[in-house]
Amino acid sequence: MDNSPIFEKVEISNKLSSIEIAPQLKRKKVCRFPDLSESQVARHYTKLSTLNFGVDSGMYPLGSCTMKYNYKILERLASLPGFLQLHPFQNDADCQGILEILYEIELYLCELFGYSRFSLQPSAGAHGEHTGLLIIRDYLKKNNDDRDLVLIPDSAHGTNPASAVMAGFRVKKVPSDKWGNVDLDKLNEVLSKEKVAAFMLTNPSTLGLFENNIIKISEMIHENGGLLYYDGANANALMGKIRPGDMGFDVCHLNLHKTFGTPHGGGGPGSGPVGVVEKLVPFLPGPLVSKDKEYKWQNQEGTEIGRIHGFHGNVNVVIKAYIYILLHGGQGLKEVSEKAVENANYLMNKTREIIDLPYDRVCMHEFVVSAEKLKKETGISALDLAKALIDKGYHPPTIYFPQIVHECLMIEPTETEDKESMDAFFEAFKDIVAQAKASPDKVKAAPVTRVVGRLDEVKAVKEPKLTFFAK
Amino acid sequence: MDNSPIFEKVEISNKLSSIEIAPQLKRKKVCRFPDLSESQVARHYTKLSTLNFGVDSGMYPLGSCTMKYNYKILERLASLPGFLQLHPFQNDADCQGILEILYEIELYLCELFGYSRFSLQPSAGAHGEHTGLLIIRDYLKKNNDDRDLVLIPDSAHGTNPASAVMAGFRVKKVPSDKWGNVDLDKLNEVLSKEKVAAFMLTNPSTLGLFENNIIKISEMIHENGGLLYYDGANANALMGKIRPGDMGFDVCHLNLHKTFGTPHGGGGPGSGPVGVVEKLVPFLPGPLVSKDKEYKWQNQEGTEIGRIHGFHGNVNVVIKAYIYILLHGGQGLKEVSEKAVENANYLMNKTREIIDLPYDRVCMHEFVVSAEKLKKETGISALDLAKALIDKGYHPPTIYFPQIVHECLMIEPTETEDKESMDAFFEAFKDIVAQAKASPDKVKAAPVTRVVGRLDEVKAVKEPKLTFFAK
Amino acid sequence: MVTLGSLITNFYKDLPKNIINPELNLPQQLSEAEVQLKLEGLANSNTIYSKNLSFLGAGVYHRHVPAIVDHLVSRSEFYTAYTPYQPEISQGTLTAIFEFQTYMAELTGMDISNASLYDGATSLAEAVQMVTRVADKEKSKVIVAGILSPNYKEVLNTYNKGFGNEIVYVEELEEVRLETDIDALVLMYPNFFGQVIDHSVLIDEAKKKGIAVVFCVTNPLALMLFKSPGECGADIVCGEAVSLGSYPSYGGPALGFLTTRQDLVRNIPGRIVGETEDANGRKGFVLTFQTREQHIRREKATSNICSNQGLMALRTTIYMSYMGQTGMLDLAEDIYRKTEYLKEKIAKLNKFVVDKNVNFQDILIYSKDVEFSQLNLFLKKKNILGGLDLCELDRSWEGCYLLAVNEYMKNEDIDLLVSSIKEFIDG
Amino acid sequence: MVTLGSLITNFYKDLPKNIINPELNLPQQLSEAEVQLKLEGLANSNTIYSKNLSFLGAGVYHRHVPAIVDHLVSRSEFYTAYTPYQPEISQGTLTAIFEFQTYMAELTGMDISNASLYDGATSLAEAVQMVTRVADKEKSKVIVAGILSPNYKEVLNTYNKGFGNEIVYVEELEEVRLETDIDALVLMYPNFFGQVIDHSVLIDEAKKKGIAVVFCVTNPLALMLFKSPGECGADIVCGEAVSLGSYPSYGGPALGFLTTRQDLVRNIPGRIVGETEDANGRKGFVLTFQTREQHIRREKATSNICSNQGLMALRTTIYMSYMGQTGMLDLAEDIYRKTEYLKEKIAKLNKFVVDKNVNFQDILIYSKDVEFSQLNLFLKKKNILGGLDLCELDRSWEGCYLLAVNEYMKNEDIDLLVSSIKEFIDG
Ligand SMILES: Cc1ncc(COP(=O)(O)O)c(C=O)c1O
Ligand SMILES: Cc1ncc(COP(=O)(O)O)c(C=O)c1O
Repeated sequence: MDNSPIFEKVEISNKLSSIEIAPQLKRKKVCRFPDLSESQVARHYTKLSTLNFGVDSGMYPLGSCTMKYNYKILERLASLPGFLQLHPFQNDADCQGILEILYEIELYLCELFGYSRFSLQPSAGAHGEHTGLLIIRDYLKKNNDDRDLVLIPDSAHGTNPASAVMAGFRVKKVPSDKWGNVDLDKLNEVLSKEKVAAFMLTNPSTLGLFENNIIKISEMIHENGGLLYYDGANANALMGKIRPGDMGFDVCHLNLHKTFGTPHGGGGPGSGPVGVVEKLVPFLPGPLVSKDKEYKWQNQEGTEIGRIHGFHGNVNVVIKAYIYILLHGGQGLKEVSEKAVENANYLMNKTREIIDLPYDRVCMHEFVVSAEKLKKETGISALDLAKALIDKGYHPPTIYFPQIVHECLMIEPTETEDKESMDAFFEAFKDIVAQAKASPDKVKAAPVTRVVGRLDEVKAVKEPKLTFFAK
Repeated sequence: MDNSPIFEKVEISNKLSSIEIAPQLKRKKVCRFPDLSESQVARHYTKLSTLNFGVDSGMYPLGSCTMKYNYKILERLASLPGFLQLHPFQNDADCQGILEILYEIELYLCELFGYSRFSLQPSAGAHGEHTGLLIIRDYLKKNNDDRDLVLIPDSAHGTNPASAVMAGFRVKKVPSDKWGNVDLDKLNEVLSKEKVAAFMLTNPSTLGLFENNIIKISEMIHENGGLLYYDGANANALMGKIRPGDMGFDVCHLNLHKTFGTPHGGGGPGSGPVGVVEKLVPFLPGPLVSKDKEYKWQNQEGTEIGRIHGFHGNVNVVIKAYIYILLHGGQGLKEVSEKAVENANYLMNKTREIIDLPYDRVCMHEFVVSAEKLKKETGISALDLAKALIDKGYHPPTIYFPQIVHECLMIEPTETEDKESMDAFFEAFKDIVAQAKASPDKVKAAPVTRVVGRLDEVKAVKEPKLTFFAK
Repeated sequence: MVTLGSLITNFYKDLPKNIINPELNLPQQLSEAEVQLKLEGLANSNTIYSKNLSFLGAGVYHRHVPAIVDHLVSRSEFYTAYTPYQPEISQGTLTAIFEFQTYMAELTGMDISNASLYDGATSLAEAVQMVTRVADKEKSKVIVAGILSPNYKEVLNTYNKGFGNEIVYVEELEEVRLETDIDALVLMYPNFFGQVIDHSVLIDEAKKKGIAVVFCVTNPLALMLFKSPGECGADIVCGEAVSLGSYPSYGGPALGFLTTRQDLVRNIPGRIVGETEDANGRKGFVLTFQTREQHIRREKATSNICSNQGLMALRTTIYMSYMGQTGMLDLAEDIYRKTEYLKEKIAKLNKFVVDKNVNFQDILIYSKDVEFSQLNLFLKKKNILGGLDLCELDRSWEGCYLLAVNEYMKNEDIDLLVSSIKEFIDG
Repeated sequence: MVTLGSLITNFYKDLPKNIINPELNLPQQLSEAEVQLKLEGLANSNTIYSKNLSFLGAGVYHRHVPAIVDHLVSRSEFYTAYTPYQPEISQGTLTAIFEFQTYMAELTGMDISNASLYDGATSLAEAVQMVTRVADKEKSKVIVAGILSPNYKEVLNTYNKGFGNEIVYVEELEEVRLETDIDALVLMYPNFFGQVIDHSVLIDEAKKKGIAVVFCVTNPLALMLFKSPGECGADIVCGEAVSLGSYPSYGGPALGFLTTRQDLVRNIPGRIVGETEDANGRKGFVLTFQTREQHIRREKATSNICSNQGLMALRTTIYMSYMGQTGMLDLAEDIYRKTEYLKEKIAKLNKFVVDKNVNFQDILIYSKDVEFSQLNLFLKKKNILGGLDLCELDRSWEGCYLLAVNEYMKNEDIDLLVSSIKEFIDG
């Protein structure tokens, strides 16, 4: 099989080191690693790569993931030896180039999103949330404020509640109204009853909708004495258009690996910088880069929450985002967002012809549709549609998220898709919906074009086999 | 279609430059180039790449082409900016690193093949032949010798006669005997009748066989006053085992893109250095690298045939060959050859069970089999077998070359193939031979797994369409 | 060409009018050629030393990254893909992670592994919180024993602000007291000073008292030679694998890992890949035990991990496959020999005390007379990247200096370092 | 790991005993890490200048290579494949070459193109021999008019040793006499001095006399702005395309090309790809007109070309697709403007005469007072790569100096060059 693990390829040898080491320190258990030629390794992983699908393979409209094209120049330049070979314990004098980049991108992010300072340490969006909430935690603590509840909308990403708990908060959901906005009455209710530390909001929401009442919400939270947190994983719609800082968000994290075109790596590395308004700056994890005659790392004065990463975060990803910004410029970034929104609306307005659109509004960078009715009629679920799209040569949209829309498919074309490819995607989708009605069994059988068909996830848990040698 | 040319993708724009240029100099014909996004370009060529097959895709036993694994470190290091960015008109002081490499690899090649000096200018094997024969031409001319005939064995590669003619020689074939060796009687005959300038020999021959009478042949040619030319495209069997210089070859070209593991690039760039014995050194195309306190380019004293390349040949390929030599060392290169020969014999001894082996001898780096009998019995030709192997996931062997073996398949596994992959290849081959007997129509229909089936080559000539816009 | 036509639309009509389209002070767009020049300039403003003269280690090593690793991860099917949510179209990534889990489990001598964590420091923090889950407590009490990186300690403390466990740091192993209320004992192996210490007595005691044993490994190559954490009795192993196939890269992206016993699988933070099959019995790989995870379990998840360090895990997987058992053993032995060689040479210098412990790659040196920051400046003039002046990280480590060897070094390079140090101290 | 087990066999029993297994003085095997260190050292022994301060051109330019080009050609399916003999398994390469042929035909304004030749110099030699075939003669008589690279001239002469054509070089265009026995007129466009010359009078005369017109183009970017060879009436166009997507790379690998009229297809040297279809009517691409080639026609082939410069052709194809018509036009205009700017600035200097012709990228400068080799050393101290001291190539070009601009340069960079030259001549 093409997806056989490399351990199947050859006999495992049984060698142990013959070097002289005190017996009580010496390893006795053999590492069952295969001994292969470079050619064998090349063929194995080249083959594996062909079982994958990347943004260069075709349209990848995975909602909330912003699978935009990754400019190759990012890879080339971030891989210069002057960046890759730098040791994190080298002194600042040796690191002026990289420090300049970190300094400058922080300025750019502050300007673009409306914050006083950013920490670049968090390694991903969730890590940024965690950091941001710890900042809020310490800020409240410093002010002897015992607020301990974090509110999240019912459409929130799973990392939000998980991060809040990791930062020591309790969590409570706030429902959305029928327009996908936060239900202000419900918000009022909980604010009046609970000690709300912060409200974590994604705007545009994970429904791809702009929160109409954001200014009102901001006032409500702040009047209540809490803080507003911006989950900036969905910032691709708003660059240069509106700034979370201006909307009233006190803390914000970004996903550079989404909005700033750095590749997702099959699951990271990402980068999730956290920006804060002035009053929260002292709590940012140190050190931060400052510029005098030279660039240097500067620790804050004992108020910071402390490091959230062993060194300075996923620096190489940050370099790529820096390049992305230079490649576009301020005006170009704005055009990115406008085009992302235009594309999403274009595709939404086609797609609604064939499947239900639960929120009939202009969308931002993405939109959700629902297969609920289709499923009732034909038995074909969002999952079935997703699998059938694979056979048409597409990566499926995100499915079953956000959880408040039943049989949800969340579609995000991004700005780097062109009209032809969106049209082709729509035609494929249309074919599948037609087939769902004509011969649903065929759709249920999908995918049939890949190395495996649908995999038994229950068996994976019931009879766990998590390493090759597990019996 | 996945193999649609990029010109189909989008509307071609009609722009001309608006810059001020004198009208009689100004271009008026529009270049019909598409304007695409980087993402579109990435997807197009990524898709095209998947319609290809490289040595990392699987076994590639293309005889006479030495499709060995290409170590990735060659690409990394030859692509250092210090090599890629160097301008060929920079003065020698700026180029000491590259000159050292060119100087050293020349020494290594001289040692390994038994020559006084090498020119690294020729860009490929055929280019090397051309160069070598021009050297012979000028050498004879200098000696007022009017020999004008080049002999080649009937098994010779097509470039040999073509190069000989380009160098101003006439060409005559010498037949092989039933062992695949040069027919000495016939050789004698032609030597006594004709003014033979040189005999071009490939040894091991393109049959994969070592020329048993090489010492004798060398004596015959030299006694007759001619020169012996070594087509070193097949040197992978003999590194460190025996040297063409020691066998009596006066001139030799190598294919670095075969023996020295540099990639073939889908048809170049290659590199075909030419080595010569002492008396021919003055005729090598200049300049050559010399070493004093510094390395420098040095022209010969007016005797050289003159440049054969605009600069110094395919230098970047030469760098890769240099790295290949360092990675193996002298002993390692010898082991490469031994393993290449061992592999070819292993596969030959299996393959003869299922198809005719016209020369029943130990082979060198490759061997030929014949489908003549199979074709008589089943109608299945060498071509059919080749196409059927494609459907089994292999690149086919070379077919219909050398021309002296009917329905010939020429198989060269190289040293980087392992036993398992050769066994699997053999099993696939065996299946096909069985199928040829059981249901030949299926074999005739192959390949069915690729983007296109067998293509109509006659139509390609009769209704030529050589560019996208040709009507 | 990065060109996107601008457009006029009313898609943004819901945005508050007073703050829409702010004037921003951002750079002008540059062409790819301009960006290339600029970044080359910035890269050149960093000082890079020849790798055979780079003696800085302390958890991040100048280890050779085989070209095949860079080549394979640069295939866009790998590096531009998302987390493998749709398994049928992601078997490349999933199979590779399954291999990664196998490699890490084998190397650490444990049953199972997750798919990666952000880095070594956060893996330690996650491991400590995993102890709390395993102990089924609100908060646990943990002893962190031995020498650990101050950065790791700081990250552990930051994370712990939200967790509220009781963490006791005991630098001197002799001073560790395993009271009955302790839930876990965390050990460094090799520790931040490169010391490989036999913890068997402490571990025996912990085992007897039902205290979980956590190993933190920041130089996993050492495990090729030294008793694996599994053999030592570890319940959880966390650490850093950046030096197996990735670059120092100024500290990130790195590669946190976590391995453990099969029965603790539901307590693991982060992604896990498992084998299963399709309806036709074809084997395949999926993300599994997802009910631990944030997107399903939300506030009850074992961690908030979503994107992890997938590509780094792929790098390590390819690295291990390329190295093989033989290559890994040879490399570990080579490093060990060079460690010994450097120790021997330094021991002959006046004014220096060399560590008496067994060391691997990192070597602790003590001198009360040498200004290490000055020494490093002196070495820089000779194009040598000196070691780590430990007192810059922790004042209590005054007089301590940490040097590391690597595979690029020949004995001559080490001799050059030692003679340069001698030249410095001789004035 | 490059390890191949040694073995003892009798496979070599046919080899002459007295010369088998010679003792050879060859280097020891190095590990990949060792090779990396060594090659990095060698690469660093070459002097590389910042691209915006590299004023050397003369047929090879510091032109930006977009990252996408390197990325795509590094896919092993492309760069490790052989010449596409088996079309069904090589549609990637074949489609790309078909595109290459289209791009080159469009750019030069001709009907058809081959799949590449070794380099510009050999393409010129092949073009001249093609004239002999077209004229259906044993040997032809050819005038090569105008300024050409001495290296090209030398290669043409070397090739011609075997061909025996009569080649007359006429540097001054006014001195060209088109006698009736002439078979072809070869023109340089732009020529070696970067001059774009209107050859229409000469060409009209040649056409009238039935003399074939060959254009040699070493900076094909110029054709975006200037009349294409096809518009000028060329029958054959040869030249060098290394600067469209490839690196200077010390002169090789480069990329020779040849385009011509449809009716001359059977006289073309080298590979050609054509479109056709399979039995099901699916379009596909094959190597075609193979009866011209050595593997079929042997001694009667149009050329001995077998391996050509396939990967360079792929690079150019991707480059052109990335640039598009807009990108190519913008770049050509940018280069033209910078050429004008540099000419203007140099013209203001004392002691210098600047070319009065239209120039593209390369600029000829004349001074009888300046030692250009000294000037270049002076510029090197300022990290500027100066131009070409032409008398080093041809003594008759004493006092001539060739500078080239490139897209990395800003006006400030050009100003810096000019002020540095001024500083040098002012002493
Ligand atoms: C809205 C939202 N928030 C947070 C995250 C978490 O980001 P990361 O995967 O980088 O941790 C995601 C990622 O999918 C997201 O879509
Ligand atoms: C025996 C032989 N000679 C010469 C050549 C020509 O080499 P190249 O393609 O590099 O011109 C080849 C290539 O196939 C060959 O096999």
